[in-house]
Amino acid sequence: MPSKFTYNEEALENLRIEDASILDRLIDDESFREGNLKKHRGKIDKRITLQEAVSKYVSDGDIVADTGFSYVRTPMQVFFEILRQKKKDLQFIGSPNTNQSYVAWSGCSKYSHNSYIGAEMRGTDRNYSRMVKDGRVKVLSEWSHGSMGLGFKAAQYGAPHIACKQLLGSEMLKYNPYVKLSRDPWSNEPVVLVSALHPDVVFIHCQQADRFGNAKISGPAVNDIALAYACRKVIITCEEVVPELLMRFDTKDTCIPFMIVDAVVELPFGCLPGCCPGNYYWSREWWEWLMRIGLKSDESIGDFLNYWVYNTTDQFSFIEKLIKDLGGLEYLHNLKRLEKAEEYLIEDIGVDFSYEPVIPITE
Amino acid sequence: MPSKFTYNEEALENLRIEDASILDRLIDDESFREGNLKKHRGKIDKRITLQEAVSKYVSDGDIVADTGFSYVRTPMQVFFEILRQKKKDLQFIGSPNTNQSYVAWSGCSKYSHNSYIGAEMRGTDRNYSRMVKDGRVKVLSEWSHGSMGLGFKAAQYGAPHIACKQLLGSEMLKYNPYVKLSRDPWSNEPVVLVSALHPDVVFIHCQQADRFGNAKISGPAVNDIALAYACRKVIITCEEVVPELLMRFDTKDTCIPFMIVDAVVELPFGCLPGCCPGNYYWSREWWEWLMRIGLKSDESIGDFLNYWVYNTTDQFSFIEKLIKDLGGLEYLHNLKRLEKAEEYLIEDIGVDFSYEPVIPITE
Amino acid sequence: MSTPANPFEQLAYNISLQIMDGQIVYVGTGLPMVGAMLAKKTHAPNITLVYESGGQDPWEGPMPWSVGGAATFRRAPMTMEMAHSFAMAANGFVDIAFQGAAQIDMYGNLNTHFIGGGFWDFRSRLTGSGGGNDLSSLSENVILVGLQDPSKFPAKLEFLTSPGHLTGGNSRREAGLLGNGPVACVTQIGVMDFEPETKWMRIKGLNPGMTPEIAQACTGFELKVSEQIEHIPAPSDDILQVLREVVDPHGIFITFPPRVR
Amino acid sequence: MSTPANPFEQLAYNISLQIMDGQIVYVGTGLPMVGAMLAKKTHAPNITLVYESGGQDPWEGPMPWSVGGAATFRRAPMTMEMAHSFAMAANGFVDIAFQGAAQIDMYGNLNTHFIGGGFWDFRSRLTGSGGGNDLSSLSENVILVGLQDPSKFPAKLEFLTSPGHLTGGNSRREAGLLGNGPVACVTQIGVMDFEPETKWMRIKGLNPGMTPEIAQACTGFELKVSEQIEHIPAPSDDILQVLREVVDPHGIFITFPPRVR
Repeated sequence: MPSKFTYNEEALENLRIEDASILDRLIDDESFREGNLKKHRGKIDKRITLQEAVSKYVSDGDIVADTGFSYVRTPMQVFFEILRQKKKDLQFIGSPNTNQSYVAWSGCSKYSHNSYIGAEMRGTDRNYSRMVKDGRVKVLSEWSHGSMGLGFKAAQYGAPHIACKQLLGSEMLKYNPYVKLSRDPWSNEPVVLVSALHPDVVFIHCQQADRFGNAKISGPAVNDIALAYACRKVIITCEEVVPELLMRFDTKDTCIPFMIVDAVVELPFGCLPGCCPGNYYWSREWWEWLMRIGLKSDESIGDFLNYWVYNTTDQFSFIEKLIKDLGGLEYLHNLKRLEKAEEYLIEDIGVDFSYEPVIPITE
Repeated sequence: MPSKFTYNEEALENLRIEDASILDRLIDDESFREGNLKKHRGKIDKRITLQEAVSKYVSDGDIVADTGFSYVRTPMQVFFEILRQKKKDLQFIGSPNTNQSYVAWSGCSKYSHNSYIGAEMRGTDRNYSRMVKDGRVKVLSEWSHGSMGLGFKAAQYGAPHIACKQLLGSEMLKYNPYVKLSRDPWSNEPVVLVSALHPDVVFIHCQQADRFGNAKISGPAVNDIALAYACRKVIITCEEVVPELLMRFDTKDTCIPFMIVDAVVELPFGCLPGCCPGNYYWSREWWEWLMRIGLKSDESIGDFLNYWVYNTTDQFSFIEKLIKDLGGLEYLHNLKRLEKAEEYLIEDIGVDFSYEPVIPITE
Repeated sequence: MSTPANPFEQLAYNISLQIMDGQIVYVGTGLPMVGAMLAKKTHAPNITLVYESGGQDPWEGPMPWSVGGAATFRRAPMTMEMAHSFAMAANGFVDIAFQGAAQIDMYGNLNTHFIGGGFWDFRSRLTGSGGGNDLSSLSENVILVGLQDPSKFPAKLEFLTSPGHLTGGNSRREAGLLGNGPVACVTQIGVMDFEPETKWMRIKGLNPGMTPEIAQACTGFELKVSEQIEHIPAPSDDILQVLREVVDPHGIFITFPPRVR
Repeated sequence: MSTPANPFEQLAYNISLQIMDGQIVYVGTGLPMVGAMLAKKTHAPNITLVYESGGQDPWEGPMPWSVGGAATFRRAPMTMEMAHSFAMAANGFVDIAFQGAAQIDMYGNLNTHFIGGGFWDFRSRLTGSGGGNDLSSLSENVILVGLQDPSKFPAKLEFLTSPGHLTGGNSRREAGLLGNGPVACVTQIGVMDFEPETKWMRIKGLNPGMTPEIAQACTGFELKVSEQIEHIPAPSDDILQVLREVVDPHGIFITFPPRVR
């Protein structure tokens, strides 16, 4: 299929992209605008279930944006549902893009717009490394957080592209068809142009939303405000759905307006096993299991996902498994206490943050 | 003086700009960054008086940004003080740029980066029209609101320039050295590049700020968040200075961080005779006097400014004059009631918004 | 029975008829505001109003006197920064935007910069673009609004501030502009649209008492004429009542001749 | 008397010494966080900490375990979106940023993409840039942090993720990058800086017990040597106490050998 746009030939060659049309949709401003014009603009009740949302809005081949920050306000239960519904050929993009690793292993995602995969000091993602090496994940573009963030921002601001001073001198320039070395027309200084980016679908977890889609994000928004405006299909998942009147009488943290939102999913605990600011801490034990055992081999990640994803049906059945061996409801309650204490929403003196690994060090 | 940058020759010719170096500072990213590096980063008490702020931070020849929206959260008392201190050769920029008119008449401002001058349905600004025609104000660039706003946004995002789809096909392209017709490198579609813009000095009126400069804007921010990051010298004027701890325990509407702020001026009623969301309504009578009598002729604007600006010393002496003939303290209190009722912060049933002109129609 | 509609009231009514329910409507100051509020109070209750200063979707209350005033953000769930507010038009979230101008030409191009001369020598310098160019360039549909007379509808603009169909035909699209450009021009005479091929202005419907000859006499260029000219009705008593008692009870915008504001 | 500093503690201490009071400090995960917290608790109480996820200027509390975690935005007056947070570096509001990498070359260029082969055939794919390239490109001063060994300090990077001084001399400036680039490299051996002209890495100071020969043996390229090598002291008991009891009381980052986290 001929591609609609002109890409840097060197990047296409380095990335071994033969059919460049696979790149088009991410930067197609025109079809993005057309899609937006077709969105329902009225105040309608947009609530559906997570199962319905994933089924209806995630199509095979879609470019899916990772949101939050690795495991901070990231709707991990959405990714689990994508796995359960066995979506195919998804492209993943995000800064960070941490959750693509297990989604890719499951066979749902094959392409990566890569900025950062990993869980900070929790070590390299051996699963992702294996999958890229085996060709099970194909990298379509290499990014820095800031340049990708500007691509989303350009989209939010209706700007076809934006100039920046990052990526200069980096080899990523040769591995990214969406950026281009250029010069500022006034200063003649080198700049890198970044195209506006339009992922197909994004799930953004918010603490509160109303049934029309007006939504509040507390804590760092990271790229999520930009993504809400940049993406073609926007689904808000939220801890709670509040009355529209609340949104009108308490405007704190409201940053997403209803007209850009396609669906609202009430999804309490939707970020577990990650954390949700104001609500609950991450499950450190789960991440330890993932990084130390799960990612080790193809077999271990399979077992891990079977246990935690394919043999659960929703966030509640996941939580029941999680707390069974970790202390029951008190564990769940403690997640709330830890998060609130660290944010200083509750008294933190006397709250114990210590954590002991549950898996003995054997390596 | 040779200019540092390359400008569109046609625009320079059309605008009759012989010495293009006068254009440089607005887009000089490098000196902007250098200035920022020299700003004090510590938490220091930045409070000074309005007189001190204007004296210290507004230098002759500076590019001054108009803020708020014409007369909504616009620190008009700051402009009055600029008049009293007889600053010279200021360039004015803003979307809108309404307040340049009387500032220019006073002899303080000679150059205009023009997007909109006027007070909406209150009619054409005859004073500004006269001054441009007489050459007392020289237009250096012609803008639309949105394209200028993107210039400020590009600056906020550290982007040397940004592409947009406005200005295409408009004659403004030939009257603006800071924009440039180009093509998107991916789609080959026509775009207009807008340079990042860095005015020299901006006064932003906030409802609350702490003594370090963390500040809250409620109601529409218009361009003021972008301007706070885009401008070289940033002075926050505010209705009240609140404890730092309040900023930490109530983050609603906080959008300006202390490190970018040079000074904080506690300036209650700083927007009068304009309005301040959450605080007070505009004085419709004053604006009627300005538009119907003040702007008529050079003589009348002189009389008007003598009365309202040169013969007042600060916002309080201005208010005393204003309320003397309009109903005293009850008038002032009613401005508060009208604003809060229109925002529905207080019960609006029973609040009378009607207004009768104070000047008989004789034209 | 109510007093018949004055020209401003007819204009407000015609404006309101341009708006369909469910649309996102970008409103400027003056009569477009009145028309949009009238639409919301009559046939289009589910429209969302957005303003250039960033106010959007306000809770019902007094009519905005200014596009930055409190009624534009009254208990709104959120407001937008200005650059972002226009970006919503670029991204396809403004269905219909209203625009006035000192001069409108046959292709719906607008001048709001100056009249009576050139850039250096004019009779009157006007406001400049404001958000006008942005709306013209980016919105899906633009509705022009004005009082029609030959000087305000000239064959040649003194300055092209905001693009309509530029030089007609496909020129708007070729220039890289977004949206459909001007789709209608609403005046005290009636409603004009633009020929699909040439994009030249033509009479589509006439207000009560108006004729093609009057329309042409009020225009500085040749008006094309639709095959079937609609006869626009006067607003009904019910609608006039809403307009006069609910939308603009103090007659700020609909008093004729205009009062000082 | 306290137990002597382990290598991680010495490293954290050396990092802390890079920070001057009043600076805006961009912190990533791990030891730089520990060093910055130590600086704040000792000689640099008035620094402002900023994080890539947008947290900034948090109220004191537990040490952040993640650059997105609650301690980075705990009772902060405001947070920033990610694109905006990096823009603060571009605009001159990040005085000092810390960076680690899998590979660091003599010009302070960094590789965080892969090791042991090429883009298609490697031993291990790493995280990618994350915010690393942004900080390297935009911050005023960059401090490199790592455990020095020849494979991590090779003569040639397998991939250039984040720019240091590129090919030395004036090449960084000519490429259009901002700021001074890397000004120091802090390791378990000591502190290196870069020759003013060539921008080649050189030994500036050595930790207790270290020699230029050890430094060279731990490096895959020739290290230049300053005329006057400083002897970096071990952290005092007071500082070790702050480090162990206040900054990282659970030894999350300063336990040696490292514990699982």
